[in-house]
Amino acid sequence: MTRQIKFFEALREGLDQCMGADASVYVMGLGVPDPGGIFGSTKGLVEKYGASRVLDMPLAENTMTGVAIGSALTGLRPVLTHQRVDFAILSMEQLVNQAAKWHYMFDGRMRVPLVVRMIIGRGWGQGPQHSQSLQAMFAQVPGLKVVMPTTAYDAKGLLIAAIEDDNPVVMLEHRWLYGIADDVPEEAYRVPLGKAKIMREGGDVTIVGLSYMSLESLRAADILKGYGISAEVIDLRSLRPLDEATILASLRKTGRLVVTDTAHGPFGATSEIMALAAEKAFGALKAAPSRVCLPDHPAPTSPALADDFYPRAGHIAAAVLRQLGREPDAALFAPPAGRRLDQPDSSFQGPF
Amino acid sequence: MTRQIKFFEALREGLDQCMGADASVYVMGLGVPDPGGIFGSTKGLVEKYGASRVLDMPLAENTMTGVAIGSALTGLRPVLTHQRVDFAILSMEQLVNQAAKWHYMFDGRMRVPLVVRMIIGRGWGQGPQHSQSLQAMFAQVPGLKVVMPTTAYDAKGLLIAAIEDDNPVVMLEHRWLYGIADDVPEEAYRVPLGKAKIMREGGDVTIVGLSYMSLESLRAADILKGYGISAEVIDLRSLRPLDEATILASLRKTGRLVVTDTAHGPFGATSEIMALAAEKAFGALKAAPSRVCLPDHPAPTSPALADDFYPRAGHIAAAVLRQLGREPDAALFAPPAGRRLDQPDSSFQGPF
Amino acid sequence: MMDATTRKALYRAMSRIRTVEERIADLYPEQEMRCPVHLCIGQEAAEAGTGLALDRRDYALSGHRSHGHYLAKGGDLKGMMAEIYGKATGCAGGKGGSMHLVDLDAGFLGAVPIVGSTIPIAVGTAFSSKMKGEDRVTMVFFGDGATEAGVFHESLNFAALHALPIVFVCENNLYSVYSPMGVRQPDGRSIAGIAAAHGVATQTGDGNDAEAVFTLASKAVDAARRGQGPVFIELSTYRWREHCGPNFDNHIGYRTEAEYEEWRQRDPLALYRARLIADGAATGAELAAIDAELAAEMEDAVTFAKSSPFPPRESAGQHIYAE
Amino acid sequence: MMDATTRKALYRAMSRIRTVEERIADLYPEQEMRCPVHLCIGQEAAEAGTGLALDRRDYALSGHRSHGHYLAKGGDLKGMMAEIYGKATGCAGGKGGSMHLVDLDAGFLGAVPIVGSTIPIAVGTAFSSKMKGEDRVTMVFFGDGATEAGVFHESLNFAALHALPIVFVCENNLYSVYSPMGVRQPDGRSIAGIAAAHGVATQTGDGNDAEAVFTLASKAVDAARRGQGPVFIELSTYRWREHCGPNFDNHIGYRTEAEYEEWRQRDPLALYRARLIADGAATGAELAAIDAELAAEMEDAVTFAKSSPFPPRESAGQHIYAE
Ligand SMILES: Cc1ncc(C[n+]2csc(CCOP(=O)(O)OP(=O)(O)O)c2C)c(N)n1
Ligand SMILES: Cc1ncc(C[n+]2csc(CCOP(=O)(O)OP(=O)(O)O)c2C)c(N)n1
Ligand SMILES: [Mg+2]
Ligand SMILES: [Mg+2]
Repeated sequence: MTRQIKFFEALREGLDQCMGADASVYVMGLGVPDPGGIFGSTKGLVEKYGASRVLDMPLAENTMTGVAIGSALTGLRPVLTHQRVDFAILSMEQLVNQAAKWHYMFDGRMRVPLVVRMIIGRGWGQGPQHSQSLQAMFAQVPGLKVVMPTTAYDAKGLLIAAIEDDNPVVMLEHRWLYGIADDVPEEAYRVPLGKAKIMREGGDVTIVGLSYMSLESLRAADILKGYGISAEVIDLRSLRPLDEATILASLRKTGRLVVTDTAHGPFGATSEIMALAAEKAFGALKAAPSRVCLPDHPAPTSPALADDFYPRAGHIAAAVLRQLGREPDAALFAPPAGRRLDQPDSSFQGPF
Repeated sequence: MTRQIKFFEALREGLDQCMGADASVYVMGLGVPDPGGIFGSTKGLVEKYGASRVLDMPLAENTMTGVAIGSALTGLRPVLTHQRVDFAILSMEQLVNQAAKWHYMFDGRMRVPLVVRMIIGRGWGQGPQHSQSLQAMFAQVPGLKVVMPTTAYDAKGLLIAAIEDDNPVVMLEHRWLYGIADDVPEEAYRVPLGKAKIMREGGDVTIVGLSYMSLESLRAADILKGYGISAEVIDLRSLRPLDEATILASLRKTGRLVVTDTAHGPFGATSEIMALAAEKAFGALKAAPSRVCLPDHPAPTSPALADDFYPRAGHIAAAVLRQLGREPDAALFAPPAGRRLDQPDSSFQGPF
Repeated sequence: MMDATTRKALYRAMSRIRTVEERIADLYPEQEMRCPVHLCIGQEAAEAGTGLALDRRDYALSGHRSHGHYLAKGGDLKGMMAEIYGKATGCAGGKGGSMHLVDLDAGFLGAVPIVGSTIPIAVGTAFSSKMKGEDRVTMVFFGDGATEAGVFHESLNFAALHALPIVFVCENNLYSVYSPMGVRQPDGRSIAGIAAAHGVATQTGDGNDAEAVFTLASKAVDAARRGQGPVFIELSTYRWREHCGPNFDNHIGYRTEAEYEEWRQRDPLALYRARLIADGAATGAELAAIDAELAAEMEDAVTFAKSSPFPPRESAGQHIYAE
Repeated sequence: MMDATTRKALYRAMSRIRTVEERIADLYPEQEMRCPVHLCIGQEAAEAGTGLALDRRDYALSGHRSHGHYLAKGGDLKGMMAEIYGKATGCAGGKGGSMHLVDLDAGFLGAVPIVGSTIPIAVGTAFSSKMKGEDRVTMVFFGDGATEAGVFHESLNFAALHALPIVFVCENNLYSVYSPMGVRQPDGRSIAGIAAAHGVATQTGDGNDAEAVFTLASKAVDAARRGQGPVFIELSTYRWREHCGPNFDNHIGYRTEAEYEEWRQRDPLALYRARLIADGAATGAELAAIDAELAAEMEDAVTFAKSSPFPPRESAGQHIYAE
C-alpha cells in the first residue's frame, strides 16, 4: 500500500471503479465531461464510459438535482457534482424537501441513492460568493448524510461508500485538498459513512477538525508537541451521521476540546460538536471548550485580507494553550513563509 | 396598555403603521392580497394601500426574492412573505449569496432593507414538507438578521424594527402563535433586534426557548414551581444577532441550562446555545446542559404520530428534573386533555 | 367514434374520482381526516383522459392535488383512503397523508405538495427509462401555477435537449389558490406557447371533455414512447370547491358565482353521461349501476380506512435512512 | 447614416474595453491581480453598443464577465483596476474583486458571479423605478448559459406581467465555460423565442456590429422608457480567450481553432475601424490618437491601482451590517 496519489486522482479512481462495477452509476453536473474535468476528478471518464454516463448539464442546479433524484428513485445511482457549494444552494429545495424525505415520507417504499459532490474552497480572490463552507446547512437535515473527506484515502473510500449507500449523501470536498497525495490502495475499498478518524493519538487535549482544518489541526498538534502538550486529533469525516462515540471517548480521555471548521462559528458545525461535549461529556471536561473558525462575516476578496480571515495551525495551538492557562506567543499567528495566504502553495497561481 | 389583540392582528397593525408612515414600504408574496391575507396578517391592506403596494406574486420564490432585493437596493422597503418556510428554501440562493452579502461585498455602498417573513408551523397533517423549522439555516449566515417573535407584543415590535432596519431580516412566525392575544400598544413601537427577553425570572435553572417553545417553556416553569424549582425563562426572540449577554448572565445566576427549539436538535439553534454556554459560561455550569427538540426525523403526517413528535412543557420540566437528579413522573409526558396534538386548540379544525 | 370499452372506462374513471372526492368532502367535517385535502372535483375529465392513456408500467407523478391522478393511474383506493385517515395501512404507511400518495404497483411514483417539485423528478424518471432503453413513458401532472416556477422551464429545456419520454400535463384551472391568472402571468400569451418555444411538442385541449383529452393524451404518450421526445399538454378546466378543504368558497370574493356557474354547466361527468346516453352507447341504468358500484367501493374503502389501526409509535422512527 | 459623434463614441468605447482587457491579460501573470478575471475580448461591440444606449441615470447590472458592461456604462476605470488589484481605492474597497464591480455614480449597481442571479435583482430595480414613477431604465447583462437558469424565465414572466422598464441583454457567445450549446440547449430553438413566448418584445442582432447593436438597443431602451414594457435582446458574439483567466485555450479541445479564427476575422473593433476609415468618418490617425489616449488612461489606472494601499486589516470587519 505504498502507492501515493492525489486527492483528485483518488476521487477519479473511485468514480471509475464504481462506474466499472455498476452500470447504473453515472456522473453529471456542469463541466463534468469538459477538459477541466472538475479539477481533474472526472477527467477521462467520458472517454471511457461515454457521454450518456458522463453528462454535462444545462445551468439549472435545482432541476439537475430533481433529475438526479428521479433517476435514483428508478434504479440509477447518480453522482452529481457542483463546482462550488455556492451554486448548490440553488438546489436546496430538492435536497432538503425531496432527496432527504422521499424514503421517509413514503414509508420506505422509495430510495434515493444519490451522491452530491460539492466543492468548497478559499483563496485567490474567490470572494464572498465563491468560497463559502455551508456544511451545517446540510448536516442539520435528517434524511441526508454528509461527509467531508480530508485525505486522498478517505476521498476514495468515502466516495465509494457514498455511491453504494442507498441514501442521499452530500460530500463536501475542499479545493485545497485536491493536490495533496496520500497512500491509496488501487483496489476499491470503502470508508464507512458516520465514522470519525483519530489522525493522531494524544492525551492532553482533543482537537476536532474537518476537511482542510484537520490538516491544520495536525500541524497544531506538531506545534503543541514543542510545548510538551500531547494533542489527539480527530478528523470528523462525517457530519451526519455524527460519530459521537469517537468524540466522546476522546474527551473522556483528554478532558479538553478545541473544535475547528472551515466555516463561521455561530450555528455551524462547531456548535454541534461543542454542544455534544457539553451535553454528553460534561463531567469529563476540565475547561471550557473553544473553537477556531472564520470570523463572522463574508469572505473579503482582497488578498490583503486573507491572512486574518483564515485561521491556521497556530490559532488552534493558541486555543489549546489558552485552555491550559498559558499565553500563546505572537509567533504562532505569523503567516507561513513562502506563500500568500490566498494560495494553498506557491505552485498555485490562479485564476482558480 | 390594556388592549389585547392577537398575534396576527399585531402583525397586521405593524405592517399598516409602517406602510402608513413610509411610502417606500410595500408587501409582497403569494396570496398577500387574497381573501385569506396570510392567515389574517395582511388582511385589509390591499383595500387601504392598493394593489401596487400589496402585491400578489407568480409562484417563483427565488425570483420574487431577487425582485425584493433589487427594489430594496434602490430605495424601497419590501416585506416579502412566504406562507411556509418550506417554500422559502427555493430562495436560498438569493437570500444567502445576495441579500446577506451586497452590503458587505460592495463595502457598504449598497443596502438591502428587506424583511422576509416565513411561517413555520405544525400539525393537522402538514407532514414532512409543510412543517419544517429551518431557522438554523438562516441564523448561520452573516449578513442576515433572524428573529422569531413569540408574543403578539413582540410580533408587532420586531416587525416594525425589522422594517426600519437597513439589513435583510428573516422573521420566522409560528402558525400556532397566530391566534394568541397579548397586550399590544396601539401606537408604533420597536422591539430591538438582537435582544432576548426574560419572560420569567428564576434562580435554579435557565430555560432558553424560542417561538412557540417559549410558551411551552413558561408552562414548564409553572410545572416546576410545583416541585419547588424556580426556573428562569428566556425567550430568544433573535437568533442573529444573538443576545449572548442575557443568556450568559442568566447562566451565571442559575448554573443550569435547558434549551428547547421547534426544530430538530443536531446542528440546530439549540446547538449554538449549548455551545455558547460551554464556551463562555463553563465555570458557572453545575450540570450538563440539555435540549428538548423534535426527534431527528422528518415530520410524519398521521395524527397518531404527533404526540411523540412534538415535545411539550412536560418534557422540558423533565429535562430540568433530570439535571437536578430527580426522576420525572410519567404524568409529565401525558398529552394535554381536550385536544389532539395536531391542533393548537380544539377550535382549530383544519385544513390548515 | 371511440370504442365502447374505452368510453365506458372513461366514464367509470371520472365517476370514480367524483365519487371518492364527494365522499371525502362529506366526511371531512368529522375531523378524522386530519390533513389538508385538495379536491379535484370539476377536473375529472382531464385526469381520467390522461391517466387512461398510460399503461400500467408507465410512471406518473403529481403535486398537491393528486387524488384524481392517483386513481386514474390505477392507484389503490383503500391505500389512499387509509393514508388520508393517517392509518398504518395507508399507501405511505400514514407518514404522508393526502399530499403524499404513492402506489408503486400502479406506477404512481409519488406526489408532493411543493408546487413544481415533481416536475424535474419526473424528468429524471424519464431520463432513467431512456438510459435503460425501456419503452416506458413518464407523465407528470401540475397546475397553471406551477408553470411560473423556474424548475418547470429548466425541466422543459432538459427534457427537450435529451428527447426524453415524458408527457407534461398542465391542468389550467385559472387559479393558484385564490390568485387569478391576471396577477401571475401576462395577458395574451399562452402557457403552451412557452413549452413550444422550448422545442417541446405541444397540445392544448378542453380539459372537461374526457374523450378529447384521452385522444390527445394517447397521441402524446405514443409519440413519447416512440422516442419522439417530450410532449406538453395544456388542458383548460376548473376546480369547483375551495383550494384546500371540502367546502365551496365562491362567496369569499376571489372569483364570481357566475364564473363558477358557467363551469358548473360544463360538468365533465354530467356532460359525458348525457353524451353516452344520447349516442346510445350506454343506458342511464347501466351508468347508474356503475355509479352504484363505485359508491359501494368507496364505502368499503372508507370502512377499511376507519377500521385500520394507526401506525405504531415506533414507526415514526423507522425508514429515516434506507438500510 | 449614424452621426459622427456617436460613431466615434462607439469606437472609443470598444477600443477602451479592448485596451483595458488586453492590458489585464498582459499583467495578470505578475500575480498581483489575485482574483478570477473573465475577459470580454471579442464581445466589445455588444457591450459598447448596449451601454451607450443608456443614460447615466439608468441602471445596469451584470454577472461574472462584467468589465465591458461596467466600462460602457461609464464606470470609473481606476476604481475597477484598483478593485481587481484588491486595493482600498477599489470600487468595492477591495472586498469584491473583478467579479463584484460597482459604480453607483455611473448607475452600475453591481455584478456578481452566481450566474443568473442579477437577473431578478435587475427586475427589482426596474420594479422600483416603476413604483416611483421614474423614467429610468434598467439593463441587465448575461450570457447564453444564464438563460438555462430558472430565474431567467421567472424574471421574464414577472417583467412582462408588470410591463417593467427593463432591457434584458443576452450575449450569446456559444459557450458556458467549456460547454457548447449542443449539450445544454435543444437544437433548433432560439433563446429569443423563449422570451417572445413570455410576451416580451424581442430583438436579435449581430453582436459584433457596434452600430447595429446600438441602434437596436436604443430602440429597446426607448420602448422600455416609454412604458411599453420589457425588451429582450440576443446578440451573437464570441469570447476570444479562455473562460476565466488571461490565456487562449483553443488547443484544449472544447472548440476548434477554425471556429475561433472565423470569429477572429469578425473582430468587432478592427471591422469598425476599417468601416469608419472607409466611410471617411475618421482617419486612421484620428483613431490611432484615440487608441493612444486610451492606452495612456489605462497605464494611469494601473499605476493608480498598483500604488494604492491595500485595505487596512480592520476593514475586513466593517460593513457586515448597515447601521
Ligand atoms: C413552491 C411552493 N410555493 C407555494 C406553495 C403554496 N401553494 C400550494 S398549492 C398552490 C397553488 C398552485 O396552483 P396550481 O399550480 O395552479 O395548482 P391548483 O391548486 O390550481 O391545482 C400554492 C401557491 C407551494 N405549495 N409550493
Ligand atoms: C449558478 C451558477 N452555476 C454555475 C456557475 C459556474 N459558471 C461560472 S461562469 C459560467 C458560464 C456561464 O456561461 P454564460 O452565461 O454563457 O456566460 P459567459 O461565460 O459565456 O459569458 C458557469 C457555468 C456559476 N457561477 N453560477
Ligand atoms: Mg391552478
Ligand atoms: Mg456564454
